[in-house]
Amino acid sequence: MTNTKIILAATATLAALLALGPFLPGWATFLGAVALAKGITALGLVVMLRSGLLSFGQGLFYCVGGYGAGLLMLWGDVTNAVVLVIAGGLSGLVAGLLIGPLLAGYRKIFFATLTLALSMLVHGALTKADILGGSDGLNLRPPTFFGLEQTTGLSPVFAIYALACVIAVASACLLRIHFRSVRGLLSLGVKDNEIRVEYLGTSVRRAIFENYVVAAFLAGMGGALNALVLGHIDPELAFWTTSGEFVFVAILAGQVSVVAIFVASILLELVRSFSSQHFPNAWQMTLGIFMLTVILFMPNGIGALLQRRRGSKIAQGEAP
Amino acid sequence: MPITRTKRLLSAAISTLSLLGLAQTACAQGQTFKLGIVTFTSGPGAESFGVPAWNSAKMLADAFNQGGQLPPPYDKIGLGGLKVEASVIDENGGTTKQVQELRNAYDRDGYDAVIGYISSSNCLAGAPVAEELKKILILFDCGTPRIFEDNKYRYVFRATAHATMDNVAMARYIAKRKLKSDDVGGINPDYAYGRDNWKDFQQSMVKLNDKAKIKSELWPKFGAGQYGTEISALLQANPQIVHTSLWGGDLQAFILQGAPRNLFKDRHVAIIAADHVFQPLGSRMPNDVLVGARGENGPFAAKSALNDWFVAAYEKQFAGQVPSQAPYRMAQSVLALKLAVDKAAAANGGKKPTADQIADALTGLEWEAPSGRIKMALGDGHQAIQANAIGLTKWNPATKRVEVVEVERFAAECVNPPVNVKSEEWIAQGFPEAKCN
Amino acid sequence: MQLVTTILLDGLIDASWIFIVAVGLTLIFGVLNVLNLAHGNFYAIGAYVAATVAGWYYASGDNPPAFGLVLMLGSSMLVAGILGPLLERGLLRFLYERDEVILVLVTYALFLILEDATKLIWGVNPYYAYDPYSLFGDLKVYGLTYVGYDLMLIVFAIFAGIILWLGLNRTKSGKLVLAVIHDRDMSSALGINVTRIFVIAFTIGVFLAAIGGAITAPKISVQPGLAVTVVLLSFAVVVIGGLGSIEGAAIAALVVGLSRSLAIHLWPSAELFIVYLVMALMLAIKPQGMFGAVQLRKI
Amino acid sequence: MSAILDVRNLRKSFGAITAADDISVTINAGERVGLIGTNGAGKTTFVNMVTGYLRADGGSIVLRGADISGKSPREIARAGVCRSFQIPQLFLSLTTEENLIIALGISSGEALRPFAGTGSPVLVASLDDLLTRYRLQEFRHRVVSELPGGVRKLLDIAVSVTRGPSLLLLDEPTSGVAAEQKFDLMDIVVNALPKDVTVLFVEHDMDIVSRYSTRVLAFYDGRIISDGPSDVVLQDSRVKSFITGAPN
Repeated sequence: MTNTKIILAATATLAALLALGPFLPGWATFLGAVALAKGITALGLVVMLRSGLLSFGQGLFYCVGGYGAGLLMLWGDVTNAVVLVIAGGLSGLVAGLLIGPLLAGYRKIFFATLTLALSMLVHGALTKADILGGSDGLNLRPPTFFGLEQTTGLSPVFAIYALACVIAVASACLLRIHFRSVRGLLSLGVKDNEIRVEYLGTSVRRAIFENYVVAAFLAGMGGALNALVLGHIDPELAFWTTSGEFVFVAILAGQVSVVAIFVASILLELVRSFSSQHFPNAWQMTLGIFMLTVILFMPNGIGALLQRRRGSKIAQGEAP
Repeated sequence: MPITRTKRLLSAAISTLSLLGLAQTACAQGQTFKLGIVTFTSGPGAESFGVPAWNSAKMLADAFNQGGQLPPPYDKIGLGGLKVEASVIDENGGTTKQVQELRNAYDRDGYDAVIGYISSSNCLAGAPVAEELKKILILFDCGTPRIFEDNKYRYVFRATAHATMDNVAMARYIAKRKLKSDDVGGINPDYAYGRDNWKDFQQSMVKLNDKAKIKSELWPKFGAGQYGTEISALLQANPQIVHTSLWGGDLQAFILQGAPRNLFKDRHVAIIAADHVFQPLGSRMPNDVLVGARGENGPFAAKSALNDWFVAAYEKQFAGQVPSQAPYRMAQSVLALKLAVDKAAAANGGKKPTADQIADALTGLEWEAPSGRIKMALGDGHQAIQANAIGLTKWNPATKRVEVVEVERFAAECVNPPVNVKSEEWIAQGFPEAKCN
Repeated sequence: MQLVTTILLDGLIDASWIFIVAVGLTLIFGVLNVLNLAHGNFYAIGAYVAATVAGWYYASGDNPPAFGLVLMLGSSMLVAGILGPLLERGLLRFLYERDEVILVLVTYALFLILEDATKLIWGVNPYYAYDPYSLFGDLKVYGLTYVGYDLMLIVFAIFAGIILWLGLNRTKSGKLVLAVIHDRDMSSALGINVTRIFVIAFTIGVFLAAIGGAITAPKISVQPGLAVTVVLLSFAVVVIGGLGSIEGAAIAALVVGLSRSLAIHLWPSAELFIVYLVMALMLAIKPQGMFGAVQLRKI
Repeated sequence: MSAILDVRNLRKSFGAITAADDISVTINAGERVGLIGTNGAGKTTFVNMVTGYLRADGGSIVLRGADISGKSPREIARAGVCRSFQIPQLFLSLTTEENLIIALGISSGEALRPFAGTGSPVLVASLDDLLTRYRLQEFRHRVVSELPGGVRKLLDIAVSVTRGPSLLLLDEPTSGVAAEQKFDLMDIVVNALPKDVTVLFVEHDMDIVSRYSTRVLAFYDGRIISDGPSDVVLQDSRVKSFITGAPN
């Protein structure tokens, strides 16, 4: 599948999603926006997964992105949603640049554990920060969309849903192209054999660092989207349970395709909201059982971590 | 990945969503009044507040549906003549989940009104959603005054007073009873609720006793459960007053660990929200502890037909459990809604009133609750104020209950800020326009 | 002098509790390389079981109070002894060949399930076991009253630590456990039955968590929400002490306990943060923790 | 003849074992040097030190006048020294083609550009060239973990020459390859290499050594006990008694 085809498919998908929006009930639009925001973050996890690393602390960047966008709105009086989301992404990116060098040296469970530790640090710091509303967090104002919300009376939730769609499809499309690039293959190589990569004359740490920063940027945008559609930011965004969800989405989706990430993310949100509707006293249990079932009985969902892959991706033009 | 797969995955997602979309429209309008109750049914808030609050709501809903159970004006059947369908939503899971749940409740499950939120962050996050969707939301427990002091809402109400009065009343009691209070200490959970309470109390104390100084401030983590070191620190600082807004399991652990170390001897520990641990702790609750119940709730409730009914019915239905502040605050909120919907329905020719009609009826409402007469006085008639009471604990071996003695009652206007004054400033300025009896 | 003694004593009591609660997590981490997010739930279950038993036992006032404590510990151990192997054999073992991080996710799912499971079994109303708390009387140190039970915790923790140390260093299976902690692949290459070690280690881990809950039960109100705080604290200890190091856990518990007590006595507003602060410093200075070995992928 | 690699007083010991005991040797450009010696004699340690996998305890390694001692494998690879491994170091979950694409991408710099596709003419050309020269065409789309040992050896070497090294070190290229295929493999490798590439290869099979090397270094106990043309070295009595075990 050539890049042109990918871009066409992406455009079609985007059109479909946007066209679908107006027919969705408000709650579903909101759910969609949140799911996409989380999906964008999980997409970043997949970027890292391809080099063999899974972060259990992606909530850190999700949170940094949310606060970055939120504070820019409250203190900087910037209301344009697009600007805010990009700002969120950039704050995530900066955080990634700062932490990346430390973590690029770690692998496997140690990487996961340290990422988790760092995100809990941020959570603790924010809970103490009275100026940022402490544990209660801060309410945001509704963002603007180049004045469209006045002229066309478009609802903020739908507008953010649309924005999320654009970012999700765009990043998915770019990553899809990246995954089949030489650099994309290199990530898989890093996972397989770091010794060989180093002896070929390129830096494993650098490759991992780059992937980490990309993931941080995506998480930052995801967090910003979540903050805007929620209209509220609080330290919960950096709590380990938030990170756990991203991991779950990434695992549930595996690396079959970038689209699967978003389907998985939407699925998780649906399961959550319906389990708490139908089993208000056991919704956590339902969620947990759902996760276990997926992990145990859907190993293809986690093909990424089974490292068993057949045939040349390039020859068959199939997504790595 | 070939386009076809994209299409398949996509259509799968779309069809699920749109299907749900249809499902939602189906159950939107029935000739019942759908009431959503959001409260902790799991996690640390469940035992002391969440589940008792839900019990209270459920009990009242059933009573409304039978009709004629409660004394007037609450004896009319249902809500505005409509059968009440009350269901609970777990408040656990973070603000994103709560906002999703709230949108589901209004948008998908067609709830006509939602009463909820113990956690202030959920109150803050939920209010704008109700406003956006133009649906009734009544906040029943969260403490922060920020909601109506920083914003204006049309569809959001709080039928209970915010946390400021709990601390002002406590300080006033100490002053009025001339308790030794030159050395003041505090131990409060280190999150927004605890910090707000301490700020209010400490500033009130200083206003009411110019000799008062802070000997020690302790900030245990919410849910810590281990207070040995804090207790040592308090014993060492040896203040005459120890203020705390710990609650639920934390408060119980604090008392269980503090009592044997004589923390409650030769000083007054001032617990602003204490009544909910009376029954669980029983004789373990030390005597002569300064306690409040965030309103004239539980043991502080003045005798009235309504309160007698409420207590009797609650204890009967829930195996001898004594209703504490959470059930009272919930009842207060449910009754406000009941009255407003009845009024609005009457005005609407007996037909189901719209959210706007209910909102109008709620605005500035005055009503009788088990905890006395409540008034939507602040925030343009959206934020209730109520009287508060403080007393000392006394274990009664005969009734096997913790009772409150030497109770002082404070009128609502005495412990709540006047219209359009922020709590913080009101205290800082020394309680201007306070009307005390 | 009085202040110093108080700080040390409080810190020591705190550290003892933290050690008992956290060491199980370290052990499991070291052996199975699983960051067991459900650790706190086992603590909670231990507390519930102990409180339930205490409820029955002390209902009739004439039973000897001391035996009640033994009964509480025993029963919670028993439940852990069943639960541990059950979960390891019934669930975790199917996932060892998967990526380690999937196992973290599994324990996260377990956390969610057990949260509700405990609630469905015990409801939301509190359980108490306060009778043993007064078992060892109390004594005055520099005019401050301390509860004997808390001081016994120190003894208990040291005792538990020694048992654990001896068990690991002086018994055959203990040495095997250490071998697995040291080098998993090598051990299996040397023909050590690693899966058996996994069962043992996981069970002991659950065991310790449950005991932690049981000994804490007398001084708290056992009710929903116990798990989260404990898992976070233990997690911090594991990170500070070094991933999977028992000695590390002991030292880390001391460091955390003492720094907490220092903070509470001298800098109270830092209490919430102090553990994270120590963790951050540790990560900055020695990211692999005090006793952790650098675990870079070989290049 | 110009020296390409100049090693002076190289020392390395692992605890009690001395793997390199004051080794000094000069390799000239274009030479094809066989490294022989019993296991533990220090051949592989020598290769590992030259390629930066091990850091020498003392001494210097100079590549065309530039000191590379203590440099990382990456830097040394960039300096033009490439190696293959006794146990092939490949990307097992990827195909032959993908392995080579990564290698070529790194040397051409395309692996640093996020969206550079795998289809660029240059890449495809050199890919096909490699596949043909190393007889890997038929395995092009096979996942490496499924390839027979001999093919992996070839691929490992093919991957390691993508940088166009001036000095190539082959660590036991024919080990684990069936006896009758060893010569074919060496033929493929030798013919595929540009003539000007200097090659050092560690080898146990003396027929291979005598056929393919212009010069032989005999290692024993961390020292080079004999150095010279293959026929001379292989006839050396000490080499016979210590290494080849051939009768005097």
